[in-house]
Amino acid sequence: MSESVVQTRGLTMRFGGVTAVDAVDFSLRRNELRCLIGPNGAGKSTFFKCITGMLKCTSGEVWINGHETTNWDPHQVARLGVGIKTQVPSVLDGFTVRENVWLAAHRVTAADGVASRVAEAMERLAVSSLADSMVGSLSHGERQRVELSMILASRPWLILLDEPAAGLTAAEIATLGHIVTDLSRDAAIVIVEHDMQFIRSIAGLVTVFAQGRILMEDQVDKVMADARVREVYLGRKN
Amino acid sequence: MDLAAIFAVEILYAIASLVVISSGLAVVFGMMRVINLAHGEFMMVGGYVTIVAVRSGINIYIAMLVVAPLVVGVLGVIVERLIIRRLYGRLVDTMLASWGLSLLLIGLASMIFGNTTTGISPPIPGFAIGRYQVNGYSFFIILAAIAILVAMFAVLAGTRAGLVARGAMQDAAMASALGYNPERVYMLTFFAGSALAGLAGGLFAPLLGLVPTIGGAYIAKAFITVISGGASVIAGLVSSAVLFGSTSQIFTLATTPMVGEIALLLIAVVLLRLMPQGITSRFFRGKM
Amino acid sequence: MFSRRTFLTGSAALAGAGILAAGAGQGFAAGPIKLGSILDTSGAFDAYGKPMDMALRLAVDEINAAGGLLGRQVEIVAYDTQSDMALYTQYGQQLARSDRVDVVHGGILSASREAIRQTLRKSGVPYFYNVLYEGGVCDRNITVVGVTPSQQVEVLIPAAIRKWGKKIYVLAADYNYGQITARWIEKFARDAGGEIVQTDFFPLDVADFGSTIAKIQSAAPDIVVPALVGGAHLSFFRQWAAAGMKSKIPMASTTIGIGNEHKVLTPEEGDGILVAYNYSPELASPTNEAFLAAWSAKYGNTDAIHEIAVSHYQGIQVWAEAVRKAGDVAHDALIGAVESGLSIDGPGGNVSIDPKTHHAVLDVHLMEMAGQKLKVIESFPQRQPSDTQGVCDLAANPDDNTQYEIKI
Amino acid sequence: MAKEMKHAFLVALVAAILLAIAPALIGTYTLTLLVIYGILALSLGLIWGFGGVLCFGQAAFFGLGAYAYAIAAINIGESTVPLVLGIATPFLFAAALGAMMFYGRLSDVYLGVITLVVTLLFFRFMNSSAGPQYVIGTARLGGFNGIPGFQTLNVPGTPSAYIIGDAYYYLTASALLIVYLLVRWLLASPFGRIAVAIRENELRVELLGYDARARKTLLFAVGGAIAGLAGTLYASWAEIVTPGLFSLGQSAEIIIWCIVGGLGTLVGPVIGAMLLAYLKFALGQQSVIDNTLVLGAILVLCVLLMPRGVVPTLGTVLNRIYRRPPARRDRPRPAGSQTAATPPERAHV
Repeated sequence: MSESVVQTRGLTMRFGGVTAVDAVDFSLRRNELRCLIGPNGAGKSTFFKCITGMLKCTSGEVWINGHETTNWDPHQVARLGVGIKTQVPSVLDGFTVRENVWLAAHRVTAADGVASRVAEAMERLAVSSLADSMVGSLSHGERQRVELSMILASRPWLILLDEPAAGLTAAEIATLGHIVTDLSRDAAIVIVEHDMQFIRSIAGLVTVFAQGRILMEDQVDKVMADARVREVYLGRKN
Repeated sequence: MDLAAIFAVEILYAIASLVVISSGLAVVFGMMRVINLAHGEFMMVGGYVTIVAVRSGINIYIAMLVVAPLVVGVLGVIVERLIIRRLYGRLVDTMLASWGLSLLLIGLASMIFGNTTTGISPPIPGFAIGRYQVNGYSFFIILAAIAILVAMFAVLAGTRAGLVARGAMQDAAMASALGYNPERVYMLTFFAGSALAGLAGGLFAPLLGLVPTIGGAYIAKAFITVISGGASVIAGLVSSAVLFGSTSQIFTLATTPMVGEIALLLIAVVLLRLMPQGITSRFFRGKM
Repeated sequence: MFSRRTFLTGSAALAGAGILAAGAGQGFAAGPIKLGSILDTSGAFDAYGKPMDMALRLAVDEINAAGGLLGRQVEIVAYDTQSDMALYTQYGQQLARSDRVDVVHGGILSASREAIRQTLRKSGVPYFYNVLYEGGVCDRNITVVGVTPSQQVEVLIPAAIRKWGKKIYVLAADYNYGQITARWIEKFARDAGGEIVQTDFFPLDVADFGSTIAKIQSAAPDIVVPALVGGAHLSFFRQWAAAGMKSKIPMASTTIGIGNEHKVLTPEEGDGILVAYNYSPELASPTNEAFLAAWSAKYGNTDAIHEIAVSHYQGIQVWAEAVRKAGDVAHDALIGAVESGLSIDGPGGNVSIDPKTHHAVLDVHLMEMAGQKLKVIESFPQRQPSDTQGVCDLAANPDDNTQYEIKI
Repeated sequence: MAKEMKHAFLVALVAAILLAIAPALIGTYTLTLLVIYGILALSLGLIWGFGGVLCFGQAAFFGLGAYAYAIAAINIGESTVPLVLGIATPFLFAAALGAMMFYGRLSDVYLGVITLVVTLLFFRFMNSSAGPQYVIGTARLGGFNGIPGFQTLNVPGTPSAYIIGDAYYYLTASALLIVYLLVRWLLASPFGRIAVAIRENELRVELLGYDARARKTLLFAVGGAIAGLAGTLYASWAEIVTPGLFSLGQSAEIIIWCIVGGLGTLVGPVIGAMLLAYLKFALGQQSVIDNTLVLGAILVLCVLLMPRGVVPTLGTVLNRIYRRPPARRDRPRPAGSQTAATPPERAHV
């Protein structure tokens, strides 16, 4: 228990008559890398939003690092040291890359350390060369990296990523794999993802969602070999 | 007992007048997500059209019920073609442009009619309920409100045109793929909304008198009623008109018209704070 | 017709709201005397203001045709305040500080008078307020040539009570005129043995009186007394008639007719309402006949004439008389003349100024609206402004600067 | 940051020179009003253009400042405390109103309606407060009459030393410059940058751990305080406060100034206010064409043809003439058009 940095108990989210997340108990250990997978509508993104505070759950509890964060607002969750990346890249199009990363670094760093923190975060995500470009003018993959660099600059110990590989080219996905592995040295990471290739590349423990519940939890290879998973997920997808 | 009856008539009248004032705005907002801040001035134009028509010898009912809606409807089409069409999807810009239009119309009316109160006498005599007298025209407004609601419901639910309109509003691409021209649908909807504003202006001209700036008194009420009602055109209009009309009138009867108006505004603030998407977002989801 | 600002004499070629105009004024003895006018000639109160403006032109034309005052022509510098109270202070300051006029005539609503009274007092520009009002203003800089409650309400309300009964329902405009007049109505009603069952106040933009008419019926008074003001309030009389109330409860009003409402309403809507004013075009006197003829000659017909147009006309005559008597337009000399027992013969009869209050002593007539006319029933000659006389003595307290309000 | 402030000081210097020579062309009495309107426009320009909050009720803060000043001036006499109250009252009220709206997650149209309704509430209340029972200290609210005859601004500590005429003009002009510089400084500070970021993408800023609601509330309150300062200066200029200060027409004009002048700039709304207020004044001098009509036409044309406003458009044109690449950063959009511009039935026209 003490090792759990994210834990949900009976987390449930209903929209009108539809139960998107149904009494989910979930637990994540410190520095763990975990993937959440499942077919469309399985509830994994809703689950993700309940943890980050972007949605207020109907019932159940969310605990992050010993705080009950049920129904907290996103900024409160973030203030615990959680870096969050939304499904659609959420960046500030009217700002330059440097300004975007500055925003992230400013909150967690003393004034004199901000510049070096920003430079370091941009360097690690290879966006330094774009530092003074407007984010609105960048490609999708570059914007994804800017967002990750913002997350890095806020120096989180827990990172929640919603479909980071969506819309990326194969080469970009490969890079993303390296980045995630790199990030996972300092932080626990939860990734909601569709792309099985990508999940394979980063390995780790996989939680499978289906119809709002957790279907199973295991190593990636075992999950992919499981008949039930094939039925609800791979069977339909491929 | 008779007293209760005339108070009931007054409350019904307050609700009905909100329906009449707001219906045009509700159609345009509900169907097109356009807030026409010149709505009050469209009513003002309707009022002047009625008075001018009556003074030039046209029967007052024809002037109110036919001439005013037609003239203002045509004005609406011109406005839609020239201004609104260019701003679809830009809610705030449409509000600002129509606000400019409202100032323009006020200025125009002041230049033509002078900044003076004019009026005509109501065409219906009062009658007695027991010992008490009631303004016959109040009943006329109540009937008109019912007729407007029935007509709106019939058109939207019961006719092909209404169905196409609702379809085009939900998904313009789909509608045009099916062979309907969304531009024409918008134009006709705006015509309908403007004609309703003209009708409302005509209906109130004999009761309240007219000045070029009278639209301001209408638009605030209509705006609050429609926005508080929320997305669904008829259910939203009726529910907020009932809520606002009855509370403000009860407060008015118990105290003064000012307290009534302040009560209306306070309720609107509380309501929007609790239900930021309007009444129908909570209770009538997905209905018309 | 649409002008925001009109210069009434052709010679007044001032450009740009007095921005460029400076210096001219008292210093140039040979130049014209500048009369500042500040009236709502558009907006909700234009029914009052336009005829007042016409009366002003007529009065000044007559003065100039007779050779002016002290050998100088009178020039009008006029502003239209568009029924916007905020514009009064603005234009009032402009008249006093940029245009440097010798006198200001104008202000219609009591709100507008109070907006400019202090500015003109500070600037030392004599101010003539020539409108029926609620009484009580005590200020040496102002001269009031209009009817006050003790002249009007004290005649009207007892007459109504004698005629119809004791229970009175008051509807008053919600600003200083209505608030104070309502209290005078209550006082004079009590003095005459009557009783106020209810008083309702209405902001000036209220136009829907349906609920009020229902409430009046539930209170079942013998008389309704509307002290309503402006274009929007006119709807009350239409709605009252439309509800069929005309034949049920009679009305006595302190304001209807002042803006020629009896000519805007139909006879069915207006007939039988009891009022009391200083003037009716029906008055038979040589002065009134001459006035009507002069008005007709200038404007074609006499339709626009109303109570406060005439009192404005009389106010200008009073001022002109004061100038003649003082032999000077300067502030102190003029006020001195005002306090010397001025008197003129106006269309509404003899008007003299009470030196202690700067208020007018004048005739008041009890009248009834009939066939869009004001029919005189009974006349009350030379009534004193006793409401103000009871609280104000400028001879004893020349520095007084208050509007006294009646306490009940 | 230093560069931005250098730019701001340059603008302020140019403005100071212009304001100093303006009395040669227009009387200071009129100029004072134009400057006060400039300050008022700046307040909405800040919260709308940089905070993304379209407030239909900026007139409420303007009127509240004016009334707070007038009421306090009647009770106190000396004008220093009333001046402070004229700024503090709308600041606190805007903070409360902002908290109510932003913590309720109201946005767009609904925010517009609430601010509009609150303005109407003030208007209605003030308009019906003529009775003797509406008194604050010794100050009667006066209803439709408003409150005349209060102490106008004086040299602090010397109630008899009124600041009037030219001196008052230079006082308001300095106030405008100081407010401009303070707002520029605020926007260059981290608080200002984050405020602009919230306008750009509120969710992202929240996900970085900033409390967007608290920050929006504070910015809104600062806007209210600036509008209150304008109201206070107005009260002292006009020597009367009336319910008309709370009218929808007043709110409308402030919005028009910002739209015409240019959102997302500070100079734009100020210029828009001064130009249009002068235009209105000049139109008021003639009788050929109604000035409401002209203002309406200007607003319609601006929305259709120049949605970014005069100043930014002029900037672009000048840039093109000098063949310099556009150097402006954070080109802002009117708040509503980015957040509210995605109705489900977005038309294909």
